[in-house]
Amino acid sequence: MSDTPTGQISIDDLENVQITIGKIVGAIEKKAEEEGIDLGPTPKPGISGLRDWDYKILSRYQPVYTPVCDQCCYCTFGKCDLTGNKEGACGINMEAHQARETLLRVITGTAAHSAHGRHILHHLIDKYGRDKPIDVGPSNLIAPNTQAVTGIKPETLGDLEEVMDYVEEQVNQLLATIHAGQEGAAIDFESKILHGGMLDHVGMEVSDLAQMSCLGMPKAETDTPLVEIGMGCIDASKPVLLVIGHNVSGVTYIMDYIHEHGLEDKIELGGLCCTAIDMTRYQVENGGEPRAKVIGTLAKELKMIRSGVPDVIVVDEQCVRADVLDEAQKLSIPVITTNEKIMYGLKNRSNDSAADIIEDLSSGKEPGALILDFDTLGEVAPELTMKMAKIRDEKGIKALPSDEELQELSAKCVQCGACELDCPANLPIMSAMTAGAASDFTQFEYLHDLCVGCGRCDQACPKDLPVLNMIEQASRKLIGEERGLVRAGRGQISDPEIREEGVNLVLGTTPGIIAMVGCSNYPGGTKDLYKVADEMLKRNYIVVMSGCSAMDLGMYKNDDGETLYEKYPAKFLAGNLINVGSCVSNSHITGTAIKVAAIFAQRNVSGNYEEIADYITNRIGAVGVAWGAYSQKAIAIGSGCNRLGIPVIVGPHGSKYRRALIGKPYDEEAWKVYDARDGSEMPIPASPEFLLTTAESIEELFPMLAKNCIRPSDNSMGRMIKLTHYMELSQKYLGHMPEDWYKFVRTETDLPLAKREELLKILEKDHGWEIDWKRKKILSGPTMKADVSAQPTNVKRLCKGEC
Amino acid sequence: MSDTPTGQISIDDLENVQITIGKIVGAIEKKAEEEGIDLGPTPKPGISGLRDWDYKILSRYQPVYTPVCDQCCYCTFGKCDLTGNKEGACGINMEAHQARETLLRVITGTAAHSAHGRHILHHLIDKYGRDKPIDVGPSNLIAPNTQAVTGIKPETLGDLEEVMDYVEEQVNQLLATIHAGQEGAAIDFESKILHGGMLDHVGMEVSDLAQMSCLGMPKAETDTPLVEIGMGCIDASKPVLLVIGHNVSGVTYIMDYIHEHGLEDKIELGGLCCTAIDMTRYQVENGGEPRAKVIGTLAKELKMIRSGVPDVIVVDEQCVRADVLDEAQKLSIPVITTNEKIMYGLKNRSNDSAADIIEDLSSGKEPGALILDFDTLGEVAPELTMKMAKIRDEKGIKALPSDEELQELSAKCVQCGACELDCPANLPIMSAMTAGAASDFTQFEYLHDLCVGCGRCDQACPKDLPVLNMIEQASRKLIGEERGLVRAGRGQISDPEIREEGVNLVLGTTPGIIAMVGCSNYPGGTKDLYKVADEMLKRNYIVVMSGCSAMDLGMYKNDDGETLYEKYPAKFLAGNLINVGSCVSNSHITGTAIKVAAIFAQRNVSGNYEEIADYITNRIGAVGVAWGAYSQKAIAIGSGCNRLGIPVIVGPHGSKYRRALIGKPYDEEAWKVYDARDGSEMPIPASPEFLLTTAESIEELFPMLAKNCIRPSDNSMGRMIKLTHYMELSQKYLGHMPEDWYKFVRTETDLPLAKREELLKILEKDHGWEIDWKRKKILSGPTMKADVSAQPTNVKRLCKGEC
Amino acid sequence: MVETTKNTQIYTTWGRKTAKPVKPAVAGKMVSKAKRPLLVIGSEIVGDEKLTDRIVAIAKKGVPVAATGHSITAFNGKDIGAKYINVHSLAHFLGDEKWGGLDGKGPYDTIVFLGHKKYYLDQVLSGLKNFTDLKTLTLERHFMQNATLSFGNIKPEVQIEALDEFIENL
Amino acid sequence: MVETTKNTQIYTTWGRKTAKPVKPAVAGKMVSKAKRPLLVIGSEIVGDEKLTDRIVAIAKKGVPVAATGHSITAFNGKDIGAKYINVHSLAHFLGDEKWGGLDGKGPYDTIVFLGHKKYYLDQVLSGLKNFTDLKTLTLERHFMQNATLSFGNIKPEVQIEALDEFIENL
Repeated sequence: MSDTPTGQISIDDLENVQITIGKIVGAIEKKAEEEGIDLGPTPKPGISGLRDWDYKILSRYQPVYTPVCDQCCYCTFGKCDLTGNKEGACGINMEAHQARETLLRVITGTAAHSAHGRHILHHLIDKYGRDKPIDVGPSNLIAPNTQAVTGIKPETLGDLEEVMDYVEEQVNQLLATIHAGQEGAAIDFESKILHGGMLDHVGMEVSDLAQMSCLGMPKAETDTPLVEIGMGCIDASKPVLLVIGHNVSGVTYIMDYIHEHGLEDKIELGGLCCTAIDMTRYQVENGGEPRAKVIGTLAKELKMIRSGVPDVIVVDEQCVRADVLDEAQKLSIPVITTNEKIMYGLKNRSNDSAADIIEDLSSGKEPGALILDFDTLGEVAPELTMKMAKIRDEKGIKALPSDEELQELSAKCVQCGACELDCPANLPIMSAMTAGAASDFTQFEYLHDLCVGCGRCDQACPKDLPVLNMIEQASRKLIGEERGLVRAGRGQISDPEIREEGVNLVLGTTPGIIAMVGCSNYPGGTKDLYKVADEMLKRNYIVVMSGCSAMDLGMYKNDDGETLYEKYPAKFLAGNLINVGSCVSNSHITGTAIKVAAIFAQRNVSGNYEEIADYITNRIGAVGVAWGAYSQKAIAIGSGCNRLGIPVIVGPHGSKYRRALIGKPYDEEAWKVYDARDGSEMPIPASPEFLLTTAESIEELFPMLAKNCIRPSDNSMGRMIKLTHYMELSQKYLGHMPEDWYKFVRTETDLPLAKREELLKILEKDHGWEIDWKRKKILSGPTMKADVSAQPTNVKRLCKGEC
Repeated sequence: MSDTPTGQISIDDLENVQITIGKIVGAIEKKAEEEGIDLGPTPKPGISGLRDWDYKILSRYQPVYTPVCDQCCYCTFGKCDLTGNKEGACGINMEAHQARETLLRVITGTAAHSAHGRHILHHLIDKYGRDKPIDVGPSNLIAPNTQAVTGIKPETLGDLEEVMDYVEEQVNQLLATIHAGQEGAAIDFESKILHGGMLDHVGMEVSDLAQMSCLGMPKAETDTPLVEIGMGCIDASKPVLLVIGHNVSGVTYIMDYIHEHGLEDKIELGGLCCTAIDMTRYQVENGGEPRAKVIGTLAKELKMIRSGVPDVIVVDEQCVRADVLDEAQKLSIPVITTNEKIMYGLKNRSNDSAADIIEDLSSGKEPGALILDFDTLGEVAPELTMKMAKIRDEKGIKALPSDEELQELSAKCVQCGACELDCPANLPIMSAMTAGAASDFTQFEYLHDLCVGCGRCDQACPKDLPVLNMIEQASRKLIGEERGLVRAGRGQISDPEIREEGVNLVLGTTPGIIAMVGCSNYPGGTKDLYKVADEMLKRNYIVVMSGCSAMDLGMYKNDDGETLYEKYPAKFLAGNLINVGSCVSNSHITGTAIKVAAIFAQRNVSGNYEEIADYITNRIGAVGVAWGAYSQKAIAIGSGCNRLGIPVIVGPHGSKYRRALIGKPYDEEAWKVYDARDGSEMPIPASPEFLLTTAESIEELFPMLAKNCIRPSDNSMGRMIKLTHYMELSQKYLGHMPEDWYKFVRTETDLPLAKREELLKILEKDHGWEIDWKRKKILSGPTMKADVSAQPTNVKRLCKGEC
Repeated sequence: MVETTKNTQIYTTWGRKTAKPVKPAVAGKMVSKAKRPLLVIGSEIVGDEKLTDRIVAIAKKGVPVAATGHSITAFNGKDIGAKYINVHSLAHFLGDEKWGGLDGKGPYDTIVFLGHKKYYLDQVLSGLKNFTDLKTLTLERHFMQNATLSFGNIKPEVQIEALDEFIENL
Repeated sequence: MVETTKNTQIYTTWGRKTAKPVKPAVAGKMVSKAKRPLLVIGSEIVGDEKLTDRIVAIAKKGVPVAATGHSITAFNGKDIGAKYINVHSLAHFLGDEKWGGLDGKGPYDTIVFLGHKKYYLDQVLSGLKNFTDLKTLTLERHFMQNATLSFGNIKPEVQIEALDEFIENL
């Protein structure tokens, strides 16, 4: 713990202390000047700081609102029915209210990440001190999001506090605008959404920088270890300690205790959600061995608890089911809460002895405990697990129904349909019941992978049938086989990697980055992720994974018994598969894009967000996919990508985010930029067509991915590659040539070589283009020119002669 | 602007600079030690810091949930139907979700206040520097909420930044818990609600401390000027500049410009909502003259704009109708937005010249402008107003329908009832239409005061009848007569005042403080406020006003033509009427209670929230009334009062806050405290019966107010006074003796002298109490003893022998 | 038979569980079969003699009356044993099995509402709907979707007729 | 006449504006009277021959087909001129008077939906309901409350019958 004196302090006492007075107005500018950093125009932007940029992108990509509710219930004048864009009692109309609702969801996500960041930062500063250097591996640009947004170049943990202060101040400003009688224009709520999204990436970055620096996590390593994943990899014969959540800080004490007391072989430590990911990053840098197994995502939480296998459950924060305590109690599993965000009404035992806590929980006197003291937690969790395993074994805790019971239960179904109506995916439960009544459980088994494990079917059933347990029992063989491998999160992409690959990305010869992020609310089961990643990797895209998606991807194997993590290398190169890490590691994906602009293109990064975003918008063919996005964090992450011009596709459930940003390819005026060389206007391809949209199925997704990696900066080789994938994927998954392929053709060299003649014929015949058949050259037709030296920009002030 | 160097700075450059390193762990403790301050156990508490206290009050006052919606739509698994306390896809049940919804509303209010505070603090530090001393008048305890919560005793503006940092960090932590998969227990969401409410009072206090210190506002003055109020006091023959909102910072520049350019008589400057209140506080300390008129509350916004009277509208933040721009545009009134929270999609003209802006707005080229530069704003607003007055006059802008048109419009009504269904108060509009069709407009006139001016009737009408305009036209005589007086806000109650009145409050001889706060969503018109205040003032209660309530109270006069502000003195003494100021001045009401504990009772205040709250809970008979509470700020304020044990009553619309805290007087176990002298348990009266509840009408409210001022510390004189008012008010407004009056009787001396014999008879006859008729003494019956030296406390550790 | 079930238009929804429109005779029979009904009266009846008369008639048939707000002022001298209680408190206590009721005789099973502000009663009923198993019946002029059973939106004169029919069937 | 209007149970509400249950014949006549109808098909029909046949039949009667998701794969070789479009984009464009439609012939007035994921279509319809004046009709097996007109909750075999009747009335 730091021990610097405070209050009115004598200068003599403070030798060699570095004092940062970050709050003083103009301080960042002065510091930057002294350090020789060229500071951009918007360090620490307020709500209006990047509004002009937002208006630019919002004029191309219009908000599309699909309300989840037609009413507003914020204040006591209401509820107000806003159907048909009517105004409520405060004068707000449906459009503005929907934008406000989206803003609320976005800042909720931002707060989740940054509050996590603040918590772990407090904790690590307590433990390692404010002067602990930030270490992210071989990079100079160690905090790209932070630096681009705030202008601060953090070097120590202490430097991150000012960054968090900024994020918190801005989140508070945004939350204030949710209040009745604040912003009235949808467009300005939209700008605030983008602001909130941007802040999210700063908050995430701070979180991951802090933990990477202190917890021995891999630092831009390309050969991080492979970690066991899946419900099937848990050895239920051992005492099982299950941890759930997103914030690894307390869990590291448990891991240390297990390690220091040589209990590795005696206890099975498994994790759900991002805490699991970060457990597998803990102390594995430079070849360390993972000390825990990953069970899976939120979708496995209820299934794992209901299996009865865990002997103790420890939860921290975020994406933890609200009914963990209730569910665990039914199976005599004590629950320990370890974070102020989730306390479940349990007694605060932080100041009690481990022995007392263990006694009260193992005797069943208390169903669980709140332990905010991590030393105590470190001891209680594993010791209690070993004790509970015996007790629960002796008690003969029975979790799932037997097959006979399954048949009997099925027969009780009255086919009312309530379960199917309430099921988020409207899964065919009734027919599984019918088959089950005839002892055919295959239809229950079929539901297992499609089911997101939410348990609403149980809640809905008027006959109180334990639907989820029935599915799980019928699927126990499948579940037993759920054993895969996931690559431990590697953290950032390093500066040297950017230098190597940047050019290919900007010119398009690496066809694009597909970032598969987010949660487990999949429309068609987890395997879709595998299919998407495999297809795109085969096609030489860089596939970047994080969080829940990174986990689920590791659950499947090809015919050779290999997971994709084994099949593909893990460098930042075309055709490589990368796992950056947990939810907060998503900041490294945007960080990578910022790095390309800063390192490869040598754009100034500090406080220069607009220019960086403009660069990325026009030059980096990256598409985010949050196929199972369920959470407010996912929409926050997506909105942060959007402000940088990175398009994001969510699955069909994502329509319930109630707002998308979609352009109109038929509106030619919208698809123009300036050429920074002379400020002239130039038409650009209508790609990305959207900043945030949904796709219905992965078959639809594939061509969308390829098409929306197209960028104005593509050279002919790059455009040809991208176009080839677009046409091939469209053929393969939709069975047809895309209607708009020709709109991306600037010159004959943009056309795939093998098909060039055939395509030229189509251009002539269907689109009236003039072709010089002798030279196989296009004479007229394209609206765009191919000019690699053009410098596309949306920002007039960045053009030569401006400013 | 401060100009201290930063980065790695040389000590030599920093002579005489005071460096505060507030962030270092343990810093507050060290500083306190150095300053000889006795620091309590919870400086800057985190979410769990005061959880034990919360659990204590929540065990007596249970959350009562009345959902506004049975569904949850936070994440993409949903929407989930939670009817009947079912669990949603994340496992949350209805109870916990309703608590979460309440938390969200509370922190939205907290954010609105504290974001306002941060904005004005930035602005004032920019202008006056970090070292500007905080000046609140003749008090040592200048920031009671801040000090009780954070342990910080701020002395300068700069000191307030650390306080804001803390509030923002905590709000962000709380917002994080709104995310899916965080807290699962309703009780812990409840504790978080109280935490959020507490933070609100700190945020408000910072806001008001900063502006009071810099803007020449009255500092605990008792003779602040009376200010004109009402739509009728605006001279429409002059150019009219209307300002709307809550944050006076930009408006002061307008006032200065008008003042410096001698335009006071040429321009009519009127304000709506709390900006108006703070305008009347600006530079009026020590006898300064108010420079603006108050028009009224949010309920007058649409009416005022629709009247067509304003020539220019300037808005800042909070409680500003979202349709101001649309409405103003219809009547050629330019709108200037001046705060990032509300920008209405207008062009940012902050860097343009005043002349250019005036030209574009007066020519109608732009409907308005965003001006964040206050110097420019100061010039543009008044100059544009004068220009627009002429232009609009020449154009002959017509706002309201004529009487003939009113009749014609009325005749078009098809009596479908849509307006009445959508009207927040279900007002009888249809019959007014019927009468109006026969040229009888009295029923429209009758609606005027009942109508909250929300305009939903207009939105609902299938015939597009301008219902609100029709009401307004019919009521123009009434509106013209709306001219009253409101006392300019005085700021805090000073320490000397507390010393004088504290004893009467604690012993009950001053029967209580009635704090009438909040907004204008009244169930039965504005006059109810007048009736309540007058009745309670006559009975010697201290009535404290703030914000919108303070305004509306000034609109009515007694038979002598006096407003209550004229009728009653304004000291902090029994029977006095005080206006503390605007919305953020509400912190002075809780501040007063804290001061009683700290100054009168000499309890340590710094970081000692629980003990202070415990003191207030058991000893200070204060009741908050937010009769027209509509906003998230109001519920935040209320929750902050609740954590201090101060009960709050809201009007019937307040049931839409969806959660109350109500005790069970019949559950005897709940009404016990410890006697701190020996730790023994003692029964207490069931008062306050609730911490947050609703009343249906002011007739019901009156006895509730009197009863819920009863406290365990009342001496016999105090109890007798309180009981007298309870019985009299019950008789007067409900026509009966309250059933439970006898439960508050501990001894015959608690009984009103005049009725003592009669009441003793009832006690004997109806309740079986033993009476010694010779001595007129109660021998047995009461469950409580009267013992003035008892020290009631809810906190075991505060008892002798504990700790 | 008075038609009270037709117009069930609402201005906003709470969710999918919505009151069943009921006819006065059915409502009356239901209440007469209840073990422990309670009639809860709101302040909107104050000054309305017609409504007050009907309430007195219902009370005289043995249904205990809780008078919320200041509705008690309408029953002075009417000798129906109405007791004042705050409606928000009442709703809280109704969900508590340990509450002895207004008369100490134990919990209620069927709660009948009349004379309330619509928006206020909406909330009271929302709490009862979600957190208790009580049957709730509203005899208001508005369709109260959060009740178990409710009249539709009806005119004042229809409401009086309906109440008379309700009383006949008690 | 196939009964498609009875079971309109919903699992959650959007607000007070709710689809009118419609019978197939009425729906068919409405579409046949529309100036510019558009049939929007979702991926759920892929692999369902019975549904696909009906869609082809509708298309052959002159209703243009937008194929969303990967539903276009069901129409390869069927020569109905179906065009792929993303349904979220489509809904955005439908609200734009300047959009020329899939064929450049101008905006549509009546949008018919079939073969979509329920929860996804709920959202698409919510956008159209709130921000356009378009008539929307759903021929799904679920009651789609955000449409203008919708079938109720019906069984697969009833849906096929209903579609046949719908086609007859085109």
